[in-house]
Amino acid sequence: MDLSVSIGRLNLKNPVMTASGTFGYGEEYTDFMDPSVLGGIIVKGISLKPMEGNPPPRICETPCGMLNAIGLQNVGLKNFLKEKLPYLRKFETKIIVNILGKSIQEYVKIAKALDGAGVDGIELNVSCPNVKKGGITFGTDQRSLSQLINSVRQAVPSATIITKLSPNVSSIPDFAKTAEDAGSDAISLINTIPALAIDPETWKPRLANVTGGLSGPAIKPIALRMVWEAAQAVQIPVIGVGGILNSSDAVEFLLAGASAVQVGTGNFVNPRATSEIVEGLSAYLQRKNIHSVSAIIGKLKTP
Amino acid sequence: MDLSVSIGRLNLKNPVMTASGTFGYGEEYTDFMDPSVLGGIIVKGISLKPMEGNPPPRICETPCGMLNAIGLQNVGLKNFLKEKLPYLRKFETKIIVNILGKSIQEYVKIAKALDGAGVDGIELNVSCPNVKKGGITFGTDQRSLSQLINSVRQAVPSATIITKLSPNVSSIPDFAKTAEDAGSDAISLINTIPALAIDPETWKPRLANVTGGLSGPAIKPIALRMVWEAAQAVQIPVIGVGGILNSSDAVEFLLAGASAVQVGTGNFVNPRATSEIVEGLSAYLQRKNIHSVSAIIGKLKTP
Amino acid sequence: MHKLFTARVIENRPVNHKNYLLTAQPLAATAAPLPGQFYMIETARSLDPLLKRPFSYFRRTPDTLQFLYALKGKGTALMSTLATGQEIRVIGPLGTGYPPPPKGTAPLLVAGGLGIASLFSFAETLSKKLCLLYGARCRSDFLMLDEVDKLGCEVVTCTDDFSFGKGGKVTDVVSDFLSSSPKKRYTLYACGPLPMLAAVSDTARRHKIRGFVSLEENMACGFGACLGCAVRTVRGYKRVCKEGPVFPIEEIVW
Amino acid sequence: MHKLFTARVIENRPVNHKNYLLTAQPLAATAAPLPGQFYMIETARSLDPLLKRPFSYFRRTPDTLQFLYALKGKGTALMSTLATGQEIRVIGPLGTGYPPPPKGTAPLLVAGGLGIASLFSFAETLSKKLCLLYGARCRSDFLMLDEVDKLGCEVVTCTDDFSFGKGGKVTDVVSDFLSSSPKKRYTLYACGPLPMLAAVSDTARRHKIRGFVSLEENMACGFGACLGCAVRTVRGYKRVCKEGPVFPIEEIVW
Ligand SMILES: Cc1cc2nc3c(=O)[nH]c(=O)nc-3n(C[C@H](O)[C@H](O)[C@H](O)COP(=O)(O)OP(=O)(O)OC[C@H]3O[C@@H](n4cnc5c(N)ncnc54)[C@H](O)[C@@H]3O)c2cc1C
Ligand SMILES: Cc1cc2nc3c(=O)[nH]c(=O)nc-3n(C[C@H](O)[C@H](O)[C@H](O)COP(=O)(O)OP(=O)(O)OC[C@H]3O[C@@H](n4cnc5c(N)ncnc54)[C@H](O)[C@@H]3O)c2cc1C
Ligand SMILES: Cc1cc2nc3c(=O)[nH]c(=O)nc-3n(C[C@H](O)[C@H](O)[C@H](O)COP(=O)(O)O)c2cc1C
Ligand SMILES: Cc1cc2nc3c(=O)[nH]c(=O)nc-3n(C[C@H](O)[C@H](O)[C@H](O)COP(=O)(O)O)c2cc1C
Ligand code: FES
Ligand code: FES
Repeated sequence: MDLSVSIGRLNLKNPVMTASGTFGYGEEYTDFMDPSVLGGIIVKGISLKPMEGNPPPRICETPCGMLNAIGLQNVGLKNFLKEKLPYLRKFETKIIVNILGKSIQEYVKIAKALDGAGVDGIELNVSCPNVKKGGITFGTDQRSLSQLINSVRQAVPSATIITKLSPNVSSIPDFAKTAEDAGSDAISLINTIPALAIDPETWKPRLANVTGGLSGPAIKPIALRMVWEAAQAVQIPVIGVGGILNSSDAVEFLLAGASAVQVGTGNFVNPRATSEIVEGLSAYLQRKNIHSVSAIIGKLKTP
Repeated sequence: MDLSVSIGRLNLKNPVMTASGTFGYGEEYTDFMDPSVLGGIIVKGISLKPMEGNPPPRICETPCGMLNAIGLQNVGLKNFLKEKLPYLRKFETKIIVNILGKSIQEYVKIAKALDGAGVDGIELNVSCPNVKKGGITFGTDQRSLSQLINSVRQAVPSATIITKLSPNVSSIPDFAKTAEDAGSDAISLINTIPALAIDPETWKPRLANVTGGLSGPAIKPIALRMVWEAAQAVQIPVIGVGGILNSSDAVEFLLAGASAVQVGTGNFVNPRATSEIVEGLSAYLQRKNIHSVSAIIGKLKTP
Repeated sequence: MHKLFTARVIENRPVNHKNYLLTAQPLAATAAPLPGQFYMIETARSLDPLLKRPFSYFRRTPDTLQFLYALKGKGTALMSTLATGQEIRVIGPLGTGYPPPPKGTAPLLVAGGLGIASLFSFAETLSKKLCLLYGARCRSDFLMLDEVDKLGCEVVTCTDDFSFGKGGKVTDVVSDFLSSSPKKRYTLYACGPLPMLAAVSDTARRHKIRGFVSLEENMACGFGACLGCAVRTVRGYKRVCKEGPVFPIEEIVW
Repeated sequence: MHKLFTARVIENRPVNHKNYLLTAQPLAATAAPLPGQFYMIETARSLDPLLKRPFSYFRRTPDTLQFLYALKGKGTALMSTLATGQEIRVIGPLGTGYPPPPKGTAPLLVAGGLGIASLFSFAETLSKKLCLLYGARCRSDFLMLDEVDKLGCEVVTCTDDFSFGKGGKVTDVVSDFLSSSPKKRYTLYACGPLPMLAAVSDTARRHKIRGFVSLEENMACGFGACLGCAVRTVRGYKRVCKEGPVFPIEEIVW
């Protein structure tokens, strides 16, 4: 059974990764599974300086989903390189670091440092406000997005760059193409969808930050549609994220055209989800008498 | 207890309406409730000519939601006026007709005929492709949207026009303002979100149309965020739609700034949902010792 | 009469490896169903599954309704955990029933597997002059055979794998049956998997007899409001839940 | 040891109008919990509720775990319908437990209402020299009083509405208690509603005694991965599920 897939120059032993922000820096899951069985680990978004995050409550549950407004809490680049990366390196899997910044310069600095430290890939979280452009997020403005990717591409020419697309746009194919044209090796989608929940008793929002990002099974059909649209628009690999809980969900994304998948909220529901998905994919292919996972990528049968 | 609210010149006895496409033409619900208890009925989208709709399967369930690709099946303007409207008129509630067209001319024709027939309001479904503009939907292009509303406004100067916004945009406030500036009396949101579900066994999409619109509780947090954003951007009334099942959901939308709500998928889950929401709202206000529903509209307490 | 009602679970037990029989007691007066009609049943008090599921009623006693159901997906899996005493919300009876056979014709009922769930109550209402052809994949797939025997009518069973009754597909058995009794005029009533219904309809056409089939389609509401359960007929799309689930064979575009 | 395990429901019964006691038997070897630790419990086999819910363990027997829980929202409502024999997935034990009292101090446990769920097992492990102040809104809100009596330690009960034990809030009772026994040095352990914890912490500070509080916050994972359960401490945000739920009083920024 060949589960391996390629994301740019990166070879993953299987298409199952963890989604940024849902797998800590790897430490928390060793009570449940061996992270070395994964195709890759996408690390929580790293910024130049440590960020303390939002006040609580930071999360709440919604129908078949959850909202989060963690506020990008992270240890910052320096601590990550010193304290977290050496630990992550012990797992036999690819380490991809999700990064974020308020300006192109910040992204470039982080990317260079990480590339120098030898991480396997960099995922650009572009749902952050671009302070230079009056706060519009990189992810919803094609020009800013293109400039950002271009600059990072030039700064780390040989790194594997994955651009994580925002779902908050009218036309995913346009943004997918923008990422491809600007030199991204792959795109991943979707990030969480901005959302709101209110307590009808107290009249207050359920999150201190008022709005938060919706994730989980509730958004799976939206993510799947966007992955399908994106995969038709670009040649570079597409990584599917959004509501994946089990191998059957993962198969849906592969059929829609994803070369790999990321599991986010699913890790909270079942901390063994990712390793069960690796096993489940293998069993699925065996049952279908298919010898390589790449044989099902994009094979959705449309009329 | 005063449950009445105003939508433009239209006075609703309470803020609870049915969402277009989920209440038939009223006939199907009389086994369960009395439609006269409602603030309003929004009729299934009407086009100039009858439309036969999409091949089956047209619907499927997803986590806490459902996809539909009915394909705008409807009896057409003429049959609606002759066969359906007289029946609807028997209920003591406002009748608002959701309309759709492939060109501005089509919308204008339908709006004029309906206005002439004395319906209480017109809701513009702008999620349809504008054939003149190469198929881009009116709802995701501010210029087309503005022209459409302007033209309908001029054609039926005294009609109550509600523009139903598409959720498929980066910035809901921009589209809300466009609708206000172009002369819409109110906006309603959200329509369904484009989505996809795949059968991992057959490799086929679960709907014959491949993609469909996601509705139900899964999308409630997204709808609520958009309603909140829209309500802050415009002066005209906002009507909240998306995942409302009960009065507590309705209160969330009112607090977020909606002057009224529409119930869609909730009618399928519980065909008495709308009338129970009317009762539930009344009980809620009584319990909170509030005498008028308008006193809670937009009262979300943000930090 | 209330079409939306609460019912209390009286019994919910497996009848074989993948089928259950649910007996529920409506807690309010409800309309009497006609054979072939169905109910929308809440399978769990949760938003997932969100929608009720459609089930033909298997049998009605003075104060209960019985449903025979197969474990298919998440709705029926949760349904199988309903415990005695639990309350569920139900909508029904819905749709059209099987029309009585026209004068001068004998009813020929053709059930494929779980199709018996919908045809059983129809058989109960007919005089014993009917004939029931009941096919299943294998011996263990037959449901409620004891009850079927008690109907007292002519019953022909058959299995795809020759493990019980006649060997062969029920569609072939129908064909043989009609060929071997050419004098008698029949009205056919069929319920079962779609390919079986298509084949049986074809046989009926060839033998120039009238007939009715009970169809299934994904349903959101079950009472005609969503237009989700469309089936293509010679007169355009019709709603399985409202104009159906029972349709004249000649109306369906296969 | 497996922190993710399946447990079988042995018993699930109401203990009063809005609280239940769940007894579950882990089906695999699991780590022994420390008093103050908690478990994440799957309340239903459904995607709604999606996330497991955090519960302190009330008591551990050689082969079962007991949880005392209140009906709050949809998760606990579904949990209350779990039937004997059903299997649920559980994660735990999680978080930090109550640290033992430093030498030379006597443990003073302060439980507000359901706070007893987390303090009971701690009381069990302490020598009988402890004192437990147990407050509730009214007489019928006390939980497991029989079991508490069996602890054999000094127990002071009080009710807000003067219907049982001392009259008045447990926070006032703590204050009185400390004022009336100024010679003895105590270490305070408190679990209960947030306002109670804040008030008790204040009292502890005023009496210059050390203490620990068990906090609650919305949780997605329960094991440190989501950063969702942040609580503000003097050293920045900490995770209730990992660095807590038991925190030294002086660390918390109220
Ligand atoms: C008129 C009618 C009568 C029926 N009578 C019976 C009966 O007596 N006994 C019985 O066992 N089954 C019957 N069925 C089929 C039954 O409704 C499905 O097996 C059931 O809905 C499956 O639900 P699930 O959640 O277990 O499966 P899932 O596959 O998880 O269901 C997913 C979705 O598909 C829909 N769906 C799946 N299969 C069907 C289907 N065949 N028809 C309609 N919707 C479907 C469900 O409603 C749901 O929205 C009938 C169907 C119809 C339309
Ligand atoms: C460490 C810890 C130990 C606990 N021990 C117990 C116990 O022994 N007995 C008991 O009855 N309760 C305990 N609770 C509280 C219990 O977790 C909540 O009452 C429960 O999660 C409510 O779930 P629900 O679905 O019924 O309520 P809902 O209000 O429907 O829950 C909605 C959401 O809010 C979250 N939530 C609501 N209240 C709380 C809360 N207080 N803490 C964390 N998340 C919450 C839920 O996880 C869920 O995501 C504990 C909480 C924590 C953090
Ligand atoms: C608690 C939490 C924290 C997250 N943090 C990040 C982050 O730091 N960077 C990022 O790009 N995405 C972040 N995400 C988004 C996820 O990586 C993922 O795109 C999203 O949750 C959808 O996938 P899911 O439905 O499987 O969770 C976070 C999601 C959650 C739930
Ligand atoms: C079966 C179905 C048919 C619909 N038809 C229409 C329609 O004709 N016109 C329209 O504007 N919206 C239509 N909608 C969208 C609903 O009016 C509503 O905006 C959407 O479903 C979100 O609300 P809900 O979550 O309460 O269902 C339809 C929705 C469903 C589920
Ligand atoms: S199921 Fe809704 S119209 Fe038939
Ligand atoms: S609940 Fe996830 S970190 Fe605490």
